[in-house]
Amino acid sequence: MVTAILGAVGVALPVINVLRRESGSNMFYAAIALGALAAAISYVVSQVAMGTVAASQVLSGDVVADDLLGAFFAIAMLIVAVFTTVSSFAYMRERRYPAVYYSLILLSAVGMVMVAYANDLVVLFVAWELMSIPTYVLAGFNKRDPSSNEAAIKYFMFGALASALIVYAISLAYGLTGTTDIAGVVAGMAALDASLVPLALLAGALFVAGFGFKMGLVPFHMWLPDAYEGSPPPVTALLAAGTKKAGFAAAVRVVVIGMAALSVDWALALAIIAVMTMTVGNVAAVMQKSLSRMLAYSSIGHAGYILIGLAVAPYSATALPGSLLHVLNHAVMKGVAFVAIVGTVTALATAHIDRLRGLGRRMPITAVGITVSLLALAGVPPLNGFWSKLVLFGAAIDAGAAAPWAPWLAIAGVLNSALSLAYYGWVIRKMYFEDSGGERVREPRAIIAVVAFSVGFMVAFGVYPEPLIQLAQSAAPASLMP
Amino acid sequence: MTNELVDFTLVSVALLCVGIYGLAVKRNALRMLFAVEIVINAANLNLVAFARFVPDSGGQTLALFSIAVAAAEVAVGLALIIVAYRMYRDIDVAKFGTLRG
Amino acid sequence: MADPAFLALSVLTIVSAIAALELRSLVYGAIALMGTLGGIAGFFLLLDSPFVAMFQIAVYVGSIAVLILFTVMLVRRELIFTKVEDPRRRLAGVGLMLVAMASLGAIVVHSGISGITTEEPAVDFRAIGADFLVRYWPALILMGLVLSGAVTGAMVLARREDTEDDQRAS
Amino acid sequence: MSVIAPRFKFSEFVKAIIENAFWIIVVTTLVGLPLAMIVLFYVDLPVIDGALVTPFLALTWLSHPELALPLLKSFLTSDAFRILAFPGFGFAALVAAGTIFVERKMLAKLQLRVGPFYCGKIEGILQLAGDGLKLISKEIIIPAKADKPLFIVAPLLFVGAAAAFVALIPVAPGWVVADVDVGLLAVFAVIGFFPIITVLSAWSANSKFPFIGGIRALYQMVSFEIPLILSCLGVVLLTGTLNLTEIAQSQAVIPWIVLMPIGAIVFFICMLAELERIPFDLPEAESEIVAGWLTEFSGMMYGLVQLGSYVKLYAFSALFVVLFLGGWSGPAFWPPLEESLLESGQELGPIRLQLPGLPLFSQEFFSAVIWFVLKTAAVIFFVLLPRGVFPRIRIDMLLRIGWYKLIALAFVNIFVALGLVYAGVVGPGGIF
Repeated sequence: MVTAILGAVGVALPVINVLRRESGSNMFYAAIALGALAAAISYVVSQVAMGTVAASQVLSGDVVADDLLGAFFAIAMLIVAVFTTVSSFAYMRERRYPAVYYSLILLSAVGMVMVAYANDLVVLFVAWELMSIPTYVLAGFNKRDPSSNEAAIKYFMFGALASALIVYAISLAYGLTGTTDIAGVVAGMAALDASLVPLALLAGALFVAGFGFKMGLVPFHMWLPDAYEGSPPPVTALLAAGTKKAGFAAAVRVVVIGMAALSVDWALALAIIAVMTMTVGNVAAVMQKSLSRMLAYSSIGHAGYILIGLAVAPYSATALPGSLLHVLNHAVMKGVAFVAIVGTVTALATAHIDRLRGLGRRMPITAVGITVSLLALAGVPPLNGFWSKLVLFGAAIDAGAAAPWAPWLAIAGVLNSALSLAYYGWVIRKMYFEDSGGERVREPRAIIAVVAFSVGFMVAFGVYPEPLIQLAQSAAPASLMP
Repeated sequence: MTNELVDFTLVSVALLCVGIYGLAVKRNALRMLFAVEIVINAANLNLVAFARFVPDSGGQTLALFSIAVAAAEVAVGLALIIVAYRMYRDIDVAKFGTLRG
Repeated sequence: MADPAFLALSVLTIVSAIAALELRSLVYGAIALMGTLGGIAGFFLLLDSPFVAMFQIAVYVGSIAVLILFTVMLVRRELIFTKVEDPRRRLAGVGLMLVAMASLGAIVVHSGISGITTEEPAVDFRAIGADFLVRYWPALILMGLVLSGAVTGAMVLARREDTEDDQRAS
Repeated sequence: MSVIAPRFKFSEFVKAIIENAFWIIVVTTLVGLPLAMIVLFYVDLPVIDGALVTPFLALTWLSHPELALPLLKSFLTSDAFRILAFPGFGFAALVAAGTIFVERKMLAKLQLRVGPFYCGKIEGILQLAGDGLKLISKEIIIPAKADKPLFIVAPLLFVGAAAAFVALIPVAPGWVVADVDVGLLAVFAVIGFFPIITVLSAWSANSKFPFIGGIRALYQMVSFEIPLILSCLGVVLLTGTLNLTEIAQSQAVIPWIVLMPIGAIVFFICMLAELERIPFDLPEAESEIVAGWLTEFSGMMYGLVQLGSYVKLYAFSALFVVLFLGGWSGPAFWPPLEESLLESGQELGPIRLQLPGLPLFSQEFFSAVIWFVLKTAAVIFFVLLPRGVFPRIRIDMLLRIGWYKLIALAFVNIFVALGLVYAGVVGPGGIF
């Protein structure tokens, strides 16, 4: 249903463009795209609210599972897509081919949503490509900007390699179990002959590598800062908050659930990757001069936090809900941060931290948006980021009974959060306590809307997080417990 | 069928390694694209080989999808490379250096 | 034991894959890549999957190779023949490749899949069609979206902005 | 007395002949025969009439008509014959040669000229042989900056691809070189090679006109391949198979052109574009870019490319016949001959006319081939006709036709086919 709405509109937009025989009219296409996204999101939310969605059908035999896990990710990613579209109101004003731009955003959104819903490796792969290929184009959409093009080429090369590795991994999994159905793969992996286990491990490693490229896990993260910095900022929001989360959706379905059947120490491997990821991300973020590059590294760091949940998933019931919660929260937080960067780029043509001095006076609403999102990212108590981190670290400590290494994850996470608070605080200090003496700038209305919504979201769920935690708990598949 | 499954898998593994070598060493954008194609083909070979020995049609279906996806990917990649070539008059990735940090 | 056709094909495929990466001229590299793709199609024929084999040739040779050649030929002639790379990096790459090949090959050979042969009849390609329409129809729709997105995106990217304004004016 | 040509001496002439004969005898006995023996050792010789046929036995049999017939028969059913002669390349090349001559003569008549006139006295029917001899004897010139290996190989590849295309076309029931289950897909795979060969040869010549022509050919062929494939899908939908023989056999009642005229028209137009025929001959537009991608070819290389393109023309026309015109189906030409006529021959007064070993081919076969050739000739005629009538169109018009109109029409055709299937007109329980 969601696919139908978004896909039809996504294909229709360029056709309308050709039929209307004109360029410009950015608002027109943006409005159509926004309408489609709004319809899709309201459909998903109403389904969830009415309770017609099954709890978690990870192990069902259907090709596409209509379950809460998918719906949860779908909501997160559709919110991001809405952010991107709205912030593009301002960004695309003077640029060309708006119809294609919005149609690619819609197509990518379809891909992300279907990655979340996919319950079969074939559908997963095709949806993954549908999510990736439009974003390669979007990243290079500024054809006259060398950095946009460079970002796109880097992103494309690593993305193409990632999808090739995923096909290879799928081929191994298929060969070992004789089916592409995820449930069948899980069953097959559990009943694997001992001599085949090395191949199964190879498949798992390739899956982790393939998804890891998209998620920005540490050995596979080198493209990420360049791509995030070079791409047009609304697209960066989509990349950081959207496709990255889709990577986690795929990882939850395939790696965690599928490989849970392999009774080996994959969890420890994931934990090591998690610690490396968050440390590298946060340490590198300290040294950045550009706000978007800093946020890129910080999102590497957050990928590490989310990975904690995946790593301890077999040992703790709250681990996966924690991951899901942090996925949703991080989508909103990072989304609004990048949208605020869109604001500074359109108004001040920079995202450089030194040039943001006095932003609190020049663009007060944008500055509030950045501040609140940064605080939430750092996990300061009354905001939503605090709760998801709390759940995650709690799960890690909780898992200590079964896995002695798990509490160290929580400690690493807390240390990293403290580090991140330091450099976030530095940005906030630049914005509010230093003065550049510039005049107040008019802020784009679309960005004000996004900031208002998401600040509301972060504060509201920071004060009263129960519904979200409930939703995450019901969305997480429960069949995973040993 | 006189051939064993493991023969096909070995060829596929060899192609995978060649492709990854190409991606790691080459700095020419087109050659990196070649390398990606080689990796995808290695995976397709694996899929069809497994599908033949199971036997089942799922692997062939996925191979067909993957071939079509590769076509789409190459179209986008070549378009990006053409844009880069217009900008730098070069196709060497090492020379596209504007992002550092 | 493998038959001669298999051996010939595997030599062709792997050698031309290496040639595609190593030949000095990009045009010959592209031709060698076509050799690899054709070799893979030959493997598909050996595996009794003529449908996939023909699809592979039609798509890869008919569209991908054409696109690649077209791009190669757009590039300046000197660039086609220049090949810059760091020799140390390359040496490391070759070493890494050999190590990876050896270790992965060892894993494959020592795992349980060695020695499997099959006498069962191959799957009819009509089963693939049924698969497409009955089981994987969502993937088919998504595939359509992928292709349309890739085509529109690639067209927007590859369009030349400096000349099209003039054309529109005239 | 010229200095260049020395004076003819009869004794020298005889000496030369004897010397040559001496060396031929020596080389054959010492090298040729042992080599032949070694080769024969590895060749599986056929068994005919209970006798192992070695080349020597075959030579002796050939001098005796009664024994030669079974030999001939077994040769006619061999793979070599199929590939080289009848449904394969030889037949196609013959048709292609005929096409070239008919084209020149017909165009001349259309435009009130005489066309080839002198060669062979009667309406210039030996013109083609003359041209062939000329092309063979000419020097092959390779441009100094050309990429030599590619430049030399390209014409061969072109002919090879055309021959592979011919090999997939069934001419009569069971008479096809390669009877593959996915025949139509294989045809598309082969068609995909032509633009690549064209653009490679164009690039390798390292000259401007060939390159422009090659790029034009690339655009044209690639963009018309899509409607070409789509227009065939209707037939595939109705017949439910990709095997060309089965497709042809499915039209015993009614050819698909009656049910799907749109598809046939789209296919025909795409065929013209793929073959680079006027009005779509932009790749070799002689008034703009000399001869397009053929500019730098000379001598027999040019001849090979021409041969390849006319063989391709035959193959496309034959494919049209197979897909839309019912292949070889048609009423039999004459009633079947009596068995006794074949077995015991015909008494003609004092003598009895009889050939042993008949029949070589069945009656149905002859009927099928004649129908097939007639239909193909008709299609070829319609392919040739526009050259005398239409002007050449511009490249942007060509691409617009391909991308906007033909693809849309091809989809219309697919929906027509789907409608026919769902309405129950075709398929199990339907009328046809």
